[in-house]
Amino acid sequence: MGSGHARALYLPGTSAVHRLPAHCKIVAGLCFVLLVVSTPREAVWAFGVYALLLAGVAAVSRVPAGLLLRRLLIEVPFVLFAVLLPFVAEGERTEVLGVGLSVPGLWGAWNILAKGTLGVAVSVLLASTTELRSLLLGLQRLRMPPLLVQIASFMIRYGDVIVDEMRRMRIARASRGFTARGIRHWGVLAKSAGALFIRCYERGERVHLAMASRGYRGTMPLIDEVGAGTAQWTRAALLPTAAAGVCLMGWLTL
Amino acid sequence: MTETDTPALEIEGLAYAYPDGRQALFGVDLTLRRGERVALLGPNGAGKTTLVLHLNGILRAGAGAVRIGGLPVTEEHLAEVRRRVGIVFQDPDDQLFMPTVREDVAFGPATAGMRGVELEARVTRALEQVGLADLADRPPHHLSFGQRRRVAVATVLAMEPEVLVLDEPSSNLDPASRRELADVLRSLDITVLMVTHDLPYALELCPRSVVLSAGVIAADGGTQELMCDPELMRSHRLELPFGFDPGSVTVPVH
Amino acid sequence: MTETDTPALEIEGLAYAYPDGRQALFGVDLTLRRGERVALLGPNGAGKTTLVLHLNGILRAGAGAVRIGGLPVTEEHLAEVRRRVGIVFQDPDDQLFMPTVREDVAFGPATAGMRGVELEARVTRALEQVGLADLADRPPHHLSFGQRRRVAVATVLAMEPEVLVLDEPSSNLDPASRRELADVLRSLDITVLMVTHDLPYALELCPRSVVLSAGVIAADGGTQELMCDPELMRSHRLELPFGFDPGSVTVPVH
Amino acid sequence: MHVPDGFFNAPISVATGVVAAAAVVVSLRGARRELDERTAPLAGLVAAFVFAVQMLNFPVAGGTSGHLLGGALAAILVGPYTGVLCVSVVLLMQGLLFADGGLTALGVNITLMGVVTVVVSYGLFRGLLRLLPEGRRSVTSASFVAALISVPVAAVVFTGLYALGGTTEVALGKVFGAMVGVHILIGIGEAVITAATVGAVIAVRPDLVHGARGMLPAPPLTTSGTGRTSSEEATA
Ligand SMILES: Nc1ncnc2c1ncn2[C@@H]1O[C@H](COP(=O)(O)OP(=O)(O)OP(=O)(O)O)[C@@H](O)[C@H]1O
Ligand SMILES: Nc1ncnc2c1ncn2[C@@H]1O[C@H](COP(=O)(O)OP(=O)(O)OP(=O)(O)O)[C@@H](O)[C@H]1O
Ligand SMILES: [Mg+2]
Ligand SMILES: [Mg+2]
Repeated sequence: MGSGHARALYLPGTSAVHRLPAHCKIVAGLCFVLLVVSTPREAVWAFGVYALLLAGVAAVSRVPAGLLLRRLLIEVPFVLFAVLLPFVAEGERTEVLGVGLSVPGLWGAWNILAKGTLGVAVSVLLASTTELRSLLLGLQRLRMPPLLVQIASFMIRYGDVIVDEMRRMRIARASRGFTARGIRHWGVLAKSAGALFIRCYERGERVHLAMASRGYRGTMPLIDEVGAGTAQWTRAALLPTAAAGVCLMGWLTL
Repeated sequence: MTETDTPALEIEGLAYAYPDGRQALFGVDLTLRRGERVALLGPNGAGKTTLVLHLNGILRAGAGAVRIGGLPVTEEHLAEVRRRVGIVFQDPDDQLFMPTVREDVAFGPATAGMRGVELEARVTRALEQVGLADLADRPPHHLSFGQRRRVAVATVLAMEPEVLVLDEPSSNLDPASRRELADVLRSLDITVLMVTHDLPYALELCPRSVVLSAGVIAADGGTQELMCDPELMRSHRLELPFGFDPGSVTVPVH
Repeated sequence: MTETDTPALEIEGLAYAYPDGRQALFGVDLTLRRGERVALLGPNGAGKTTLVLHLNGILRAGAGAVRIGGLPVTEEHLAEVRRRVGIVFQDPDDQLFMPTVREDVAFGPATAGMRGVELEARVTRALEQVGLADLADRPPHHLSFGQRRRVAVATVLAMEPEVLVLDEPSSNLDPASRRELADVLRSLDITVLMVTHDLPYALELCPRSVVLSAGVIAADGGTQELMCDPELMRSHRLELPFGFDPGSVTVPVH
Repeated sequence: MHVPDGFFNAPISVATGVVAAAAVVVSLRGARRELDERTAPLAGLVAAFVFAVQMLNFPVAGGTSGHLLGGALAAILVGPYTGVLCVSVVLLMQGLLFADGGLTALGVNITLMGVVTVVVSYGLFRGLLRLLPEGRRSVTSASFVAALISVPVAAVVFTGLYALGGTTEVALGKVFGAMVGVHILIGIGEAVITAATVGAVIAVRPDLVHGARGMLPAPPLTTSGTGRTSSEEATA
């Protein structure tokens, strides 16, 4: 089951970043984002340096720049919000090209844009260099409660099931001469959508019971132990350490 | 060439590779005359299902061509091809998607524009042919496997196709249903291509057989003739079942 | 009662209704001695699959009880019961869930704590038994139906259960694989319950047969004996296939 | 409604983080009573469904994005505790992988979309069921209303948090108007989807709707030969 739509996020590779254990990457990413968020927004240069650091990681992991930028587009709704801020926010106003703008609004927009974008870039890098399954194992290793790991892994599996069942239903409809054209056919789609939820659930349930039949009690067996040594933790710490330096400078130069 | 001379089904040099790069068909040629009943035999993984999925354009030929009654299976003719060709999939779950059995069987004819009593009669007839009239109001995904397979057959019978393609229709059927299906198929005056691993069933139903092995046609001839060639049969994993001697039986007259 | 006297499998007064209210089992009694091979026959919708799903507690008895080697199938014994009983489901898609065939076959033993070379050997052996060693690194959902069924069998063989329950294992298998599976089952010295619609296969493999019809046991006895009772067979939709005479064959010695 | 990194100030992020963590801990304990072997995968399916539903983003007046929240559906199908866990997992995975909602804003996001919607909708749902006559129709209507109300309530709480610790100074009236107005519209969509899904499930698998458990009687069993029902059997 599961041709893996979610797996499409992952770019197979063998770079140093790919080879780092997932839990090291999660911790490093989280620290990095925390540091970015706690940097004062007036230290504009610091965000440039953060961006350069991430660009470095992208280069090492051989994630193509075009792809990175395209996936950053998920941020568009926030960008819209940020762009509006200078118009609607209160406070001292300034003129740019003859348009009255709010100064705190401009700073607010910059704050959200810069920090939000860096946060998104970290997620995109993490998702492109880490397989979903190892990510889950990483969370398990970081002591995320087993029940949450279990729900997350079922969620990912069901994502595949839903896509797969939708594909089967589409082929079945097409084979009997049906093509969805316009509103007239929405009734049919709605009807089969009702069946879809049950169908997905029951298929997933049967698979789950098959797993239970083979001894599954809520945690996946760790067939390949992927413990992290000091060397790997050191390598993972490079990014947050550099960021910590930048953050400190940001506060000092304020 | 007159209408009756056009073969019901023509496959020429058909080759296909799955998206993951695995090639399943390596140049298949096959022609079925109108009204013929042909068995498609071959080991697991030979490419039988892959071949079947080309017959109504679910998979598109990588090389070569398929024609149904002279009409090439291409995008522009897809609607007409799917009206002419009915496929019973190997997995009934691929076929059933409506909330009740009745709606599922009615789906094909209804899409073709049939309504009212005529539709009602068509559905009832198809369900009676597979002996499931009393299950009409149940949800198909709450039936036993064999019942689901029979519903799948009914959904295709209800469309009254010109070419009927069945991918292992007899698997998971109880012996009486298997015989009843054979009776139904014999009573229809249409072209039938039937994939099966059940050699006695093939012998009983299909005067002609084709052996597909490793993506190419390995043999094509009279069914009894092929089955009496132990060398050929063995080399394509087609051993005769326990207690069955193809030479000794008298095949029903067609 | 000594260890060897305890029946491998005991079912007493088992009744079950599905959540939507449809009752499928109406009081089933059945006892299997250790090392017996028994065929479970019956028409489509008789309740065979429903019965099978009770044997390792996937469905919980509405009334009555199931015991495996004396151990009642209840919540508290579930883990042990599932170690003892291996079920091959009727639909292989319900059984396979890991990204590669190898991982899927390894899942059961790995959950039981097996690791390293021992695990490796177990997996290789199971895959060789079903003749699929060369598909070990393929994703199971990209295999043909018959190949998936064989992987499903391997996943259960790898667990080396004490009681092996197979729900139509031979359907969709090519004839040679069918025979190879029979050889494997014969070579195992364990208790086997096999649901099948393939009567010659049942006769070849199982000295004893049980007929389940409309949710109750309708007959229980020697396989050849039952099959030579045309009245009984016909009344439960168990017709013998074309060209097969159960009286004339000599059943292999067990 | 997903909040990105840097949207709220540090005190609010930390405070909501504490609230979210506490909610998850409490839910982990409560979920043990709601979940068994058969419903564990349902939690996963609900999470996947909520995930899909939240991916449908509408551009919204005032510039931010709005989408269905899914908290009501989760609470009704798998119970409130598991519901909180489902939505939290969705938000965590979206933050980690799909960059939807900042990692440091996880606390805010879980509080708004997990805790508030689940608590409000489940409370309403159970309350309504007590008032309405027994039956499937009541379950569907109760889930419609519960979903409808839960979404604007979350928007109100968002506005409250914004008043306490937004990093930009936009007039509260504007934020309130935009957020609540839009989320009343979204609430209607949410109500339709929730009621349709709960209705479809309860029609064929009534055992799967947690919120309606015990409302529909278990089917009686007959056994052959004796013709006794299972309850008689049990007492015999
Ligand atoms: N979705 C897929 N992606 C990649 N390879 C596939 C896919 N489906 C099938 N294959 C491969 O293509 C080959 C032919 O498969 P196909 O399903 O056509 O076999 P088949 O003859 O129908 O076998 P069976 O008798 O087991 O049903 C096999 O080697 C199989 O592993
Ligand atoms: N999930 C379900 N919900 C409700 N009823 C069901 C469900 N599954 C099966 N049934 C019904 O229970 C009865 C027994 O089904 P079961 O699957 O056990 O039959 P079976 O003997 O295995 O048949 P087959 O030979 O076709 O596999 C049938 O009448 C079927 O319609
Ligand atoms: Mg096939
Ligand atoms: Mg069955």
